[in-house]
Amino acid sequence: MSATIAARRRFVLPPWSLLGGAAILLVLLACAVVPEYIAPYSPTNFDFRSLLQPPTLAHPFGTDNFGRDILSRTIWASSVDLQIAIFATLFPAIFGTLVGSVLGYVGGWPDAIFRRIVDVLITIPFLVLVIVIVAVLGPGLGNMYIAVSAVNWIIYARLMRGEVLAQASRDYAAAGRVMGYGPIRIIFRHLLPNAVAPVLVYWMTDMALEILLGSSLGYLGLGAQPPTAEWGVLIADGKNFMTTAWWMSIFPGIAIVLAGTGFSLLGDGLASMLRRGR
Amino acid sequence: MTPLLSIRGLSVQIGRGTPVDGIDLDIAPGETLGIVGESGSGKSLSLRAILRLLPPQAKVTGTAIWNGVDLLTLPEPDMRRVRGGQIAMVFQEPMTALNPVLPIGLQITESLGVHLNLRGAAAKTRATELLDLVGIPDASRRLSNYPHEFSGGMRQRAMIAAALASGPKLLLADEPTTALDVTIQDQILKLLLRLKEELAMSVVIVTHDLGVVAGTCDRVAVLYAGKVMETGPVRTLFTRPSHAYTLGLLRSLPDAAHARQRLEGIAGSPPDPGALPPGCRFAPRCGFALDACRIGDRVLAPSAPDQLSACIRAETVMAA
Amino acid sequence: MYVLAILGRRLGQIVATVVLVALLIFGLMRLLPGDPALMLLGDRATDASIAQMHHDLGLDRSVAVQFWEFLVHTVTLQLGDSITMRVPVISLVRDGLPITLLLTGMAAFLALLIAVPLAFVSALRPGSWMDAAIRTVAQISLSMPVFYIGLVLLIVLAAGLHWFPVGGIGNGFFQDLYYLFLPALTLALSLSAVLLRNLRQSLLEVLNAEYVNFATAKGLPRRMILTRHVLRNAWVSTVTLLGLNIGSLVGGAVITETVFAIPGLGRLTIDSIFARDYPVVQGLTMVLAIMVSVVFLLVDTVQVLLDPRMSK
Amino acid sequence: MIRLAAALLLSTSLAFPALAQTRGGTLVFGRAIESQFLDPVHTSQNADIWLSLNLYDTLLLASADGKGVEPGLASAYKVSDDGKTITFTMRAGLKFSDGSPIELSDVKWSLDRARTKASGGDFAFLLGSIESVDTAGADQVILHMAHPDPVILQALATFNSGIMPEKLVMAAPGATLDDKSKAFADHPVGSGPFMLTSWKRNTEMVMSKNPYYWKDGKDGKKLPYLDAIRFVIIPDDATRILKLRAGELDVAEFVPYSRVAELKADPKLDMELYPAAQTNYFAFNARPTLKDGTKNPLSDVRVRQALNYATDKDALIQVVTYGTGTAARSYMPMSTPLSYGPQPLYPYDIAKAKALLKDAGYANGMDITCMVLAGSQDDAAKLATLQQLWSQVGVRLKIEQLENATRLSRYNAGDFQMRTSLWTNDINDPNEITSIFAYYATRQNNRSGWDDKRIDELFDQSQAELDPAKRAAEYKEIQERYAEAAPIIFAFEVPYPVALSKKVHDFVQIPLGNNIFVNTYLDK
Repeated sequence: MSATIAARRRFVLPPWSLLGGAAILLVLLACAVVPEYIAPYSPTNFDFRSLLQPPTLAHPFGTDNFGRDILSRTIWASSVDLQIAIFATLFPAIFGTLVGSVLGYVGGWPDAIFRRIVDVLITIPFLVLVIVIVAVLGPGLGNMYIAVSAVNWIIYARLMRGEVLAQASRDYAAAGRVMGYGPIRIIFRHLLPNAVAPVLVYWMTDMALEILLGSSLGYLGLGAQPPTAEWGVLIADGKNFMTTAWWMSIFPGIAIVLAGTGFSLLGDGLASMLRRGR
Repeated sequence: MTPLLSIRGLSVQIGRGTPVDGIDLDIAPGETLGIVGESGSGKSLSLRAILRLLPPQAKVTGTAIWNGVDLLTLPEPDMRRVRGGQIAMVFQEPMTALNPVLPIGLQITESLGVHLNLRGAAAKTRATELLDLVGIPDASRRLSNYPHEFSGGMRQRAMIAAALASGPKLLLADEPTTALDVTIQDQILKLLLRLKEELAMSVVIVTHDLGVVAGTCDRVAVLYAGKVMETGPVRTLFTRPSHAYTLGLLRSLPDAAHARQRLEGIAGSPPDPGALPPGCRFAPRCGFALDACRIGDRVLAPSAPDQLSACIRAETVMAA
Repeated sequence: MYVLAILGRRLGQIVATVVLVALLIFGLMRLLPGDPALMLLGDRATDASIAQMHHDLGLDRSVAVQFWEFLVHTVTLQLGDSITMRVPVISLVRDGLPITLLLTGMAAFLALLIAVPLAFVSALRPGSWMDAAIRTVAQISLSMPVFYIGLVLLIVLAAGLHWFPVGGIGNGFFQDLYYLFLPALTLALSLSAVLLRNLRQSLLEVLNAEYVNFATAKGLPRRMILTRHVLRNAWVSTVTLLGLNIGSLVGGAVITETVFAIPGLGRLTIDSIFARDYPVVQGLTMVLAIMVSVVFLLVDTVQVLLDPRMSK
Repeated sequence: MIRLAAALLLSTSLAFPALAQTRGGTLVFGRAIESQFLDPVHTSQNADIWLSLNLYDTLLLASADGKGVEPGLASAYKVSDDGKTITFTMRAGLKFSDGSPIELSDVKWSLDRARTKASGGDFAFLLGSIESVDTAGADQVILHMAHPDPVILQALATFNSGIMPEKLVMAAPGATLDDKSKAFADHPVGSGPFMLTSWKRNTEMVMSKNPYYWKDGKDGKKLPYLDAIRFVIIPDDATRILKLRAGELDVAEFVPYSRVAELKADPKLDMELYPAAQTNYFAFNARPTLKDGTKNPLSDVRVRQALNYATDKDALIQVVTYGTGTAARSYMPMSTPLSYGPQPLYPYDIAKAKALLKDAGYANGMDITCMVLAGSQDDAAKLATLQQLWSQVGVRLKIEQLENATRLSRYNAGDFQMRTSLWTNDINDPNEITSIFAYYATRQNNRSGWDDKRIDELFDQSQAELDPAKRAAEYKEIQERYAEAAPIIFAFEVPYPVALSKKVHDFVQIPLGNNIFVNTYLDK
């Protein structure tokens, strides 16, 4: 009976969260792909006649301390931030998922080695490790992707390994083995598709988390480099002006919240759809 | 004789659907009533609606008169005294119905504390007696065990002990044996019957297992798509069903009234509670259906002494 | 003695992990371009002064020798001396560790304090406006960079309303609690949003669980059901999540400590990475790794206490 | 209404300033960076240098205008006619902050240690002309010079000549002098107006009044006026300013230029821009080829001059310093003695720049890569401005963002084409900056690889030139030649932006950066 109620609720919700999330992300994607058609001004050109202007019709989000239009910078930043969201998570998600599903199925010494690696990497504070790696490679977004990828695949692998372990004990995996399928076929045709839902959901959350990480690195001077507009860097730029020019940091902040909301709505929606599908 | 519990027009509405739609039932003192139906017929929902265990999204209407008061409108504190104290309930899956992180003993004594004001050593003694009563050996030691340390049958016994701790007058059993092995099912059913006698209770057993009904119940109500199709004494109803649906159920069994197996023999599937057919809800699947079956409301009408049916073709069915 | 055996094995694992962490960090630090001598001498560096400084710091020795020294230091838990501050690393740890522990501990506590009641309100009335409001606020605090939350809190609560001091730490434990409240809150906000999301989900599951129905059917008062049956079960996943987030909490402390001018280990670690102060970075990451490992151990213990099934 | 009353109160207090210095109180000073090591001889970071004089007094003190010296621990000094002997008369009854007397042997030991290459650290060269230190009688310290040194008096007023207690240093635990110095510097005892009473690293450092300090205040009692100074470390600029405005700090250093105007408008604060011996420039690599083997157009003086002409200093000053800076007139800050600069160098002139580039064969422009400090907003602003300016003469400026340690390594290895830079004098004399910027032997002229034999010669001469006029002429020629060769982009000078609560008086940061608290007092 409670199953009936749950089913009804699922039936109502997914379209909302999924559509809402997709709508937000589509708007951001548009900004990211063709900023030059959307942004009214150049994101980098100085304008000494309009320094630190509060929001007006000409500059709806105001201008910064170099007279750059915040709206245009926020729009241009979306392409950088969506890039961060995708490039910082793509490799970890794919590689981690593959490694996790293989390890979950194979077990044995590869799994033991993996668990040791996990132990080591999760005991070093994530940010510290990323900073060291970025410092080794040099500041900038490209190297941030590498640093995050080097560490973050662990989380996906862990998630996936757990799911596959749970799935592998189920009947259909045993049935597959009885029918003489090879392990690769069992892993990729049977286990992976069934276990991938939580990974997808986490992926969405992770995208938002990486945007934030980018901004933290920006704060420490290791993230996107000025004059590149990136939401986190825009907020950091505005930090000295919070009491005198609030618009410098508020609007990029709203953009981050929106993107985060978009991703998590999409994640929620995907989760309930996948749950329904199972 | 005044019924112990008298249910009239019980409906449960969830969203746009009405999975329970105007059920009338009476439970007499000392009686064992069986409620049967396919999954989704609303039998579990009805049972939970009586104790108001449904989540807030579920709108419950109708009356359920117990000791002269309507359980469905009773203030929450009074309702709490009824639950467990006067009307107890056991569930299908003991593994999920017992809290996995609390010891068995605590799950029995907490109810003793609330209803009988028994605490500490006294509650413990009583809990040991209860575990003894439901046939768990070495009861006093077992109190500190956790559910995962019990076998399936023992868990069900423990749940029954927890439910009956405060001496209720009515036990609602929601598919109490479905999750168990066949051999254990018998033991649990026997236990329920014994307890019913010893504690002088009435029992309502919800099940989709006709065998269980045949073996334990005095009376039976057949539910389909949220409505009562037919009620009557077990013996007469099983030998001479007066509703096409009941007949279908019985015919679907290789050896009716004896074999225990799921009801799968009727072609088609029950209607979506959100899109019910007009007329008799069974009509789309019914071999006896006439055009008249597809219009109008159905009411229960006597089809034999003590037997009520909602089938306009009751006589034809009884003759079949 | 089953417990002791497990504990022993776990301690062994922690030691192994910490040694591996030390090796990894040693390797990474040697890969870092840059030279602590130049950092010390800055723009006034001349070839002669650089050579002298290399000699003084022992950096003119081979990596193998330095590695051996580092191994000896590690095994004897002598963390060596800071290159830039010329004091033993252990004394820096002694000063900074209590602060970071207090900060992260308070943050974890505050995060629970915020997340648990709100998750209840949210989960008990899913879909209500309260639920929507709580989830929106959680989403916002989850999407805000830590330094921004910190500055907003500083501007509003400290500089504006004067409820709190603007950064720094106090004198003695109780004053520290007061000084660390805002930074802990800063850290707690985003963590509490993570916990809230998770706890709300598990509460929804638990509230729909059959044992809650059974407990209700037994006639237990609502409050007893919530505290004894619901919360306890929802705790398990929350504690796990909290444990997994300790690492990121320490990471967040890096930023928070900078914004709030708190002399904890987080800020020191970052400063030392930038200054190429190898001994400090190595020592601090080891200490942080030990700290995080101990938290994991605690989490495992609490899990077993909360959920007897885990002891298997 | 309340605000009006406050404004009235304030204006009255402005009209009748407190006449007398008040004694007592603790000054809370918000610092951006932490000190690292408090041995004056081994000090090389600004954060250490700038506080050193408060702990360790020197024989002579720099005069307020920075151009001369006045008596310090020595009440008088006499330079012999040949410039090879300098005799100091020490004040009577001098004591270290622990109450023990400052012996002549302490002075000799401190100066000997500071001037010796092995023990004297990075600034031993300042005292390199001293041959030996002698004492005589009860109060005479005599310096015998290897050669006459025009800068020696200034050098003796510099932090690394601080007088330390020999016995206490030698009594500190440790096998070598370096180890002893480490141990001593953790709990130093000195001769300055303040003494270190507690130091929690990365948190705060407390200096309290040295009760044995020799100098008298305006009220006739011993200085300093303050009971103590609490230095609090607050790395984040925004937080430091918030803390000042909340009244938790009395002084905040390193106010970002972007906030100077805002703080100037705050009636509760004094926003000071102390003149600084500090200059912003862009360093070139002038070698014919770069590390990667490619040809370097910056080796051509015409290109360097062209880039200087193509740089609009006023725009840079506006963008980076919000108008607080001034255009550079020499490679050295104008507060440096003997600096020469009748007008700002290389006024903005696109036509000249284009002509020079065409002359050099770069009419079609070129690519130049500049290293900048990752995360520095100032550097980002500088480079964004240069990019826009230089694009008008066809120069494509590429930005290479590096973290500080990497940047320094690359720079010292000569593996760069151009970088952002900032220089602060440590001594009131042109010789330090000149030896770094223009004298090849020290470090290839600021790692540029550019060399001018004539400048080297002039510098060598000036190092022993006792005639002030001749020395001035030598430095004038050096500066003219340097300006002509343009191994750097001459950009701008900046002041030290320090914000103080109105109740703080007579704090000063001298052009060399030293924070001087000896005369500071607080309104009650």
